[in-house]
Amino acid sequence: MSQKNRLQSGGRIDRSKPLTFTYNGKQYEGFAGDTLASALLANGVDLIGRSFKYSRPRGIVAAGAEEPNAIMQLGATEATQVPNVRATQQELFSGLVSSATNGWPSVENDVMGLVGKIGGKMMPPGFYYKTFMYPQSMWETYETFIRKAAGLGRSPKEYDPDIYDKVNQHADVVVVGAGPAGLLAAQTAARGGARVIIADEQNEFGGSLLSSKESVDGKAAHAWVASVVKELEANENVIVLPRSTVNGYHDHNFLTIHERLTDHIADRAPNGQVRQRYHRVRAKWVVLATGAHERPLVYGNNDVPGCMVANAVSTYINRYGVVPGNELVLMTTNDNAYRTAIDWHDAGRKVQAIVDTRKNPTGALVEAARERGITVIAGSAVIDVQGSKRVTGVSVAPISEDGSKVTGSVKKLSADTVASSGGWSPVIHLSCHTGSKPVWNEEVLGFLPGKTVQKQLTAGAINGTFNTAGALEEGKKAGLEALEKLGLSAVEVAVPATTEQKESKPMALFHVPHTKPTSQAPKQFVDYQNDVTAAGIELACREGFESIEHVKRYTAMGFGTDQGKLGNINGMAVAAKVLNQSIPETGTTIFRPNYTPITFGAIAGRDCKDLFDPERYSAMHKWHLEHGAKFEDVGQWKRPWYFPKAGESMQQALDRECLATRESIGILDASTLGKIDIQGKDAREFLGRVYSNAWAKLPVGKCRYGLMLKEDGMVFDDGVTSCLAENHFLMTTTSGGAATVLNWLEFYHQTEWPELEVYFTSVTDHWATMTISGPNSRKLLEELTDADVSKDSFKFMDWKPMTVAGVPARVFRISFTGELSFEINVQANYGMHVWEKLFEHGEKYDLTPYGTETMHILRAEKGFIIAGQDTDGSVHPYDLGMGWAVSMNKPFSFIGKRGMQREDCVRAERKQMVGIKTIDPNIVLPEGAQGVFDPTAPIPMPMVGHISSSYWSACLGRSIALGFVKGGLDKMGEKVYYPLVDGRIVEAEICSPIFLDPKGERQNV
Amino acid sequence: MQQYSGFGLLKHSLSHHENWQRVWRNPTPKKKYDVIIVGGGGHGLATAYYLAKEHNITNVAVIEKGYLGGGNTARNTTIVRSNYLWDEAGRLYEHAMKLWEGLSQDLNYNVMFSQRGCLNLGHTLQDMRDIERRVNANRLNGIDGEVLDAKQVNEIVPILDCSDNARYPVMGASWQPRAGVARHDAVAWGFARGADMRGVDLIQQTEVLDFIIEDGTVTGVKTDRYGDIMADKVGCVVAGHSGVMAAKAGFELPLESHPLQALVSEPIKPILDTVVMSNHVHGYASQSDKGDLVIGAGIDSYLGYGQRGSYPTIEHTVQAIVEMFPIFSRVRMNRQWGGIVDTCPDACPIISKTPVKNLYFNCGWGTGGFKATPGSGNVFAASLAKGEMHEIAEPFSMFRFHNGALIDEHGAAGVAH
Amino acid sequence: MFYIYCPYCGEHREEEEFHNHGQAHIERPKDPDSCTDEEWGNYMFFRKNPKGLHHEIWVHAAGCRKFFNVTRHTVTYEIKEVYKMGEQPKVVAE
Amino acid sequence: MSEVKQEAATVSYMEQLADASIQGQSPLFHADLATVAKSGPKTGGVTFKEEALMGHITLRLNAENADQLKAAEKALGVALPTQPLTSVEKGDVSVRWISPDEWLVIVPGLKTFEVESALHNELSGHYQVVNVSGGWTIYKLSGANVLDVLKKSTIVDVHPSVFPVGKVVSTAFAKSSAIIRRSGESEFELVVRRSFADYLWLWIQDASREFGLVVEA
Repeated sequence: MSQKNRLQSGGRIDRSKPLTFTYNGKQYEGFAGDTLASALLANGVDLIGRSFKYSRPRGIVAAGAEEPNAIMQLGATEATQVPNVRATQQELFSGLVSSATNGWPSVENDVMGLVGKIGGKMMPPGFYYKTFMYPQSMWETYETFIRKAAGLGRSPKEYDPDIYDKVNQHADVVVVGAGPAGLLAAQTAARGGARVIIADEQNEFGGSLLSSKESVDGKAAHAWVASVVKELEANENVIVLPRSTVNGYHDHNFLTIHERLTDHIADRAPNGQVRQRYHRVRAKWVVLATGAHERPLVYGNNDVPGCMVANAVSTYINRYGVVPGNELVLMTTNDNAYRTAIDWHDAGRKVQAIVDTRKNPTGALVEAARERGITVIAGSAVIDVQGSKRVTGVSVAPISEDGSKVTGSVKKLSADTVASSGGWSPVIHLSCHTGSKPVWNEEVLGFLPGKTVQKQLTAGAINGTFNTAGALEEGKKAGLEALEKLGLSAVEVAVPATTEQKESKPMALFHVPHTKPTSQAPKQFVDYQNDVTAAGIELACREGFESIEHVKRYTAMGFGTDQGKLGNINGMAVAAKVLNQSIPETGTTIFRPNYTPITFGAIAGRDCKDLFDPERYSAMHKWHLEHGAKFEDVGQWKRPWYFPKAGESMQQALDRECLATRESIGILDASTLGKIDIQGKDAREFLGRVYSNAWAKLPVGKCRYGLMLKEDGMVFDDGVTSCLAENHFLMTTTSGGAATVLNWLEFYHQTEWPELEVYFTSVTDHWATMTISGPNSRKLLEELTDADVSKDSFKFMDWKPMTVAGVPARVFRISFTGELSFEINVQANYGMHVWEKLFEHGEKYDLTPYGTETMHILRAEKGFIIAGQDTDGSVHPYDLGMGWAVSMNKPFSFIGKRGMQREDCVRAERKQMVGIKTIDPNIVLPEGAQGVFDPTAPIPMPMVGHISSSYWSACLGRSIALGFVKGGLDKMGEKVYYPLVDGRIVEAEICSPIFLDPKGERQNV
Repeated sequence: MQQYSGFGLLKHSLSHHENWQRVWRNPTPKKKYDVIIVGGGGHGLATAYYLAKEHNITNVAVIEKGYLGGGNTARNTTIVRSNYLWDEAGRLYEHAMKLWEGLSQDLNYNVMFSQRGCLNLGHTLQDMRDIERRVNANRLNGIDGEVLDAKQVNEIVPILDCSDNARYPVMGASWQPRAGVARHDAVAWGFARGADMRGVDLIQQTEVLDFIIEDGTVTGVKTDRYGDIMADKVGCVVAGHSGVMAAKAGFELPLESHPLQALVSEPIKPILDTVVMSNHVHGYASQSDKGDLVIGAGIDSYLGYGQRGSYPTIEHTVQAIVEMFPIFSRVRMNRQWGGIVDTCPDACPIISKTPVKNLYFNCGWGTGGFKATPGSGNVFAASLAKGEMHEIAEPFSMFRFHNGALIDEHGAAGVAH
Repeated sequence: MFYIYCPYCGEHREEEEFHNHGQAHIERPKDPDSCTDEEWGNYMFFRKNPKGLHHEIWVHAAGCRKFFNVTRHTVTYEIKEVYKMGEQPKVVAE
Repeated sequence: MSEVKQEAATVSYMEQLADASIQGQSPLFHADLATVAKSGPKTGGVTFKEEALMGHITLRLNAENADQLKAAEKALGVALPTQPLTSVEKGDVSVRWISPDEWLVIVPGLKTFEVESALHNELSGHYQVVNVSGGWTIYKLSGANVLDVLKKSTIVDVHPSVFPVGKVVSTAFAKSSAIIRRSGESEFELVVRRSFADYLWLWIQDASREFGLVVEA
């Protein structure tokens, strides 16, 4: 098909590079340099979607980020689908596949459109809230239908084949926007020696100059742009980022930039390249040169395809060589938009009329139009348009000088395109992100950036300086100011000369009056994407939604993917008119990030899949992998959970591991335990303050278990600490708690007790730790060391330096299983060597590796707690029956002492940890089961405490559990019941938590 | 009084919707009220509504410094659930849940409460223990809940990555079928309309500058627009600003106000029919009736009244979402925002008398505020009406931070061994 | 994201390297055992929570691991000063 | 010098190296870098090398105590860098400033105990010396694109104007941490924790992919 709207020459497209693409299954052709929108317009495609609520036919309205309608589904394959792509920002590439996101069965013949026409009348803003309530039971059905209409595009159903990337940047000056102001700011700052980043959302730098017919510095505007870009690119201190949207401006001058590296090449990044890159930028100074968006006017049926923003029409003509229609009517409140009619005329197509809302338009541009024979209808407005899938004509009527009403008879003109301009809204979004409130400016007729605490400068149209000469001047000024603030010396930059005509005063008009009241006039759209009309806003105000935030929320204005870039100010103007107040009295608009939507994948960057979170490994990890370990996530650690042999179930493996340990010998990789080297003459005193028990008299060579409490008295960590020398201790913590504990110690030392002479250094990673446990463990150790590890010379809770398998080691005779145990610590580089030697020698004892699950079972048989499993931040040592680990008469009031004496902590009937034996020994209670004394009580049934640990004990041939019971320590032998999720009620008996070897004889051999 | 119905809509459409009545009046305040509620968010409006409806106390003013429902009500991720661990919290949130279930009809205002169920995922053994513990407690407390394994989870949410390849594979979940989401703004508006209909004065754009306190008893408030307004009782329901208001009344609260951020995707066709929450991976998502994926981010670590937080918090959340739902990698995030949440050390609210007589505070909801709205208002209203704390509110006294009777809903910390 | 000056490293670093530790200048009571429940509860939990200037503790967790004080505005998030442990703020609310 | 001896007795330290017949395994041992180096590309934008099995000693003392500084200098043969974020290198000893009262001393693996002992022998008063050799390893990154890889991985500014040769920072690196030192114009050393070594190796491979990664053994 021919590109019927394409001009023979002109524009920045490359006619020698035709590209084919498909839209709604049909093939079209465009050129390199096109956007999807310009290519569709070139091909005369009017209809690009259906509106969200009323399913009205919609066409392309704008040419950039502000486009509300042309929201497409992109993607040639399932995995490369991208929903909601703005056609005006999508560069055309060969093979691009696109489709409209709404309309069933097709966007041309949409059934919902009928519903919208009939039902639309019944769908004013807030209609949801007023209906679908009765009967209550029907809501789910109603909602199913409401939900069917939800959404624009669709998510892919397959995984993204592309990768995304992130990069951290630091800059002296970040310039946002590469229009005339931004370019000159960047040039000035860069010449002054600053590190500069300049980013622009478009594929080419130049901003407004790309579609401008002006000359700059005596040459075509784009030629001047090219010369500046060349200079910037050549400067190694400048990072030039096209196709890069600064989407967020955060605290302390932190910006996020979304760079699209391959979106313009194909829908899948070629050759494994990065599809999009995210820049996280810390800027010393920021220059916002973000330009302005033209505001369309609000008039009847202003959403019929063919109704466009004036400047967008010029952009399509001048930049893309596309005239999007044949007969134009331009409606404007200002001189600036006259260019559009002139461009249209000069492209050889017909301008029916310029409808100027002002009584007496004068000025160079007005004259230029008149010179071309274009009719200017002054003091009038297009009050509505005719047509459904394309404009066929317009109604023009004279309006009062204040723009409030129609004052004369309506005249019809034929036209297929209506361009409108209500002036320009500065793009202040980024400035708002940091919490700065914008300020209305009566002269600019727009909001300007407000007071800010950021190191922010602004230049160009964002300040309401809409002419190129002014923008260039402000750009230079911003560049110089940044240099000065940075302490760099000023440079001479000449502001290039421009050719521009002076413009006369624009009129403040937003909402065009109609002969009928707004509520009865044809729909006048304010926010296209969410189908928000002027009548809807008036209704909201009438109903009492008077704050602009209420209006927005009630009507959904500004909540689309364009976030109200075109509509918000018009909506405020409509509300202001109804409420009889000024726009600033009505409120401000607060924009939030993102400026335009950003792919989730880009925000996630490489921190996904394998790199989502680090996996921490011990020195013996490879062995575990090779021996079939199943792993458990403990914090970031991958710990062996159990070691199944071929054909074994988990329970069978656990039974085997447990029995082997109790009967012969098992081995655990305990390297993940947190380890802190503590030195200093006050180390002992410090330990006494942070542990609940006493440390003053622990002799060198001995180890002791300690409970660590928070100030409220609740247990938060535990572990064994050993006295290595008089002023030297090695503290162990839980694997998950290592960092927290070190931080805890440092916090108290640095902020409370800096006078104590003590240093802490983490040695968690330095030592590989392996625990051999079981009756044969001494024999095994003896084979590998010359040291005397006999019962009498190496007692329970002793530690000794010795050589194990040829490696210097510290061996601790401590036990978490209740068996004779030795915890061997060697410098981690030797971990694997010693581990393998132990297996070499341990084979004859059937040395069995076990993981965390068997460790849990073995310790539970002994009633030892696991902090974090048997504690939850609400139990103190006495609740755990561990009063023996509290020394109330230490001279210093240790952390947690005062806390556990509070009224609620000393009351009777607190939940206390006990052992739980099911009456039927074969039932293993689920961990988390809730106990009750009276299982026949009605719901809500009073609960007395939960099961925190529960296992099948192969050694005891029955189930065992640890759990909490109200007043449990005084209820030994009493019954407690566990009503389970499956309906069973399990009867159990309260018992001592020590199920095995209560006297501790097994570890004392 | 104007009843809302489908028929009404039809009728009004014939008159071009020109005759709809105001949803609420814009009254000038009286000199004195029986009760002043400071704060016109969801909880404050619900309090006023129930004072009028259930206790026949209609000489009530709600004083709001901005617009109704403009604080956290306007900024949350709209999740409603009641599957809390401890008896006290479970009772409170389930009380709210029961009210949610008839709320649209009670208010004659469709708050679009959608009981599409909520999954709380477990990714570690300790997660699963906690889930089992919580669900067991819920069921015995009369709160619906199930423990699901990974396969069952995947059946409910096929787009969730439940494979073993995940960094933290999904091991299972708790499932509360009655949980869901609601249209947050409508909740505030519905309560406001209901309160206004019953005679409550809703005073917007009016800031309470100070409390008037005589001999340790509050007798009214000072406002910026209307001067002093007197009251027999004052209920302060100002969420993030509770610490500021408490300072005016001369006491401190066990609170810190932190930024809590959230974000939405662009609207996409329905693909996620339930609420999915993962504490471990730190991602929370549901899909609104408009098609947006509504995603909750974490609380920032620092004090902040700026209604914005730090960017890495958003990044971590989005990483989690992509980890849980890899198909969303190419979907785009539309907008992010922040609220100010007043967080208590035990992650439970304060509904309480204060050191000042007749001054009551309802605050400290942290991330749990929205889901409690009707329940919170209901028990707070009862407490204000009777001058004694409602039995469900009783355990949530601020003085629990003195005697130690905390209700720790942080749940068990990660396994440590 | 904040940009915080570490008084020990002597340069600004990104917030990601730091952890916040809440209100500064809360001294642990010298004699906890003689505190009432109320006094102890106040020490543990009750906070100023100001809207405005806040003196707070941060730790350079990924850097030098030192704790220090920051005076920060809780609305604008401006950092007004940074000072070491044991020192007093110069910028205070009027 | 009886006082010195008395101090030394209050802490416990020992030679932790086994005899030479037992080969230690560095944290990246399992990655078999020698084979990777042999089979992998020989040119690329980034070069990676693990400086394995070095001796790492954490030294804590009071930088305002001139006696301690002098003692440390005597033991190490080089004065401690007391300026924040700086390092010194002399012969086979390098010292990184970590904190106002903390330094990381790196020496050849076999010298660890000797240096550790020397520190204990020279120092007195309140100090800490800890052998942490098993807990750390060193990744050397160099090449034309080394800054590009670092910018993907760390949030500190690595621009030469603010990160000159010799500067040291402890910081976040990807989702782990590293002590980064610029050892040459386009050469950096990362001291990383053992348990995170594999993750960081994965990360660096990924971040370098677009530039081409050369592995040296």
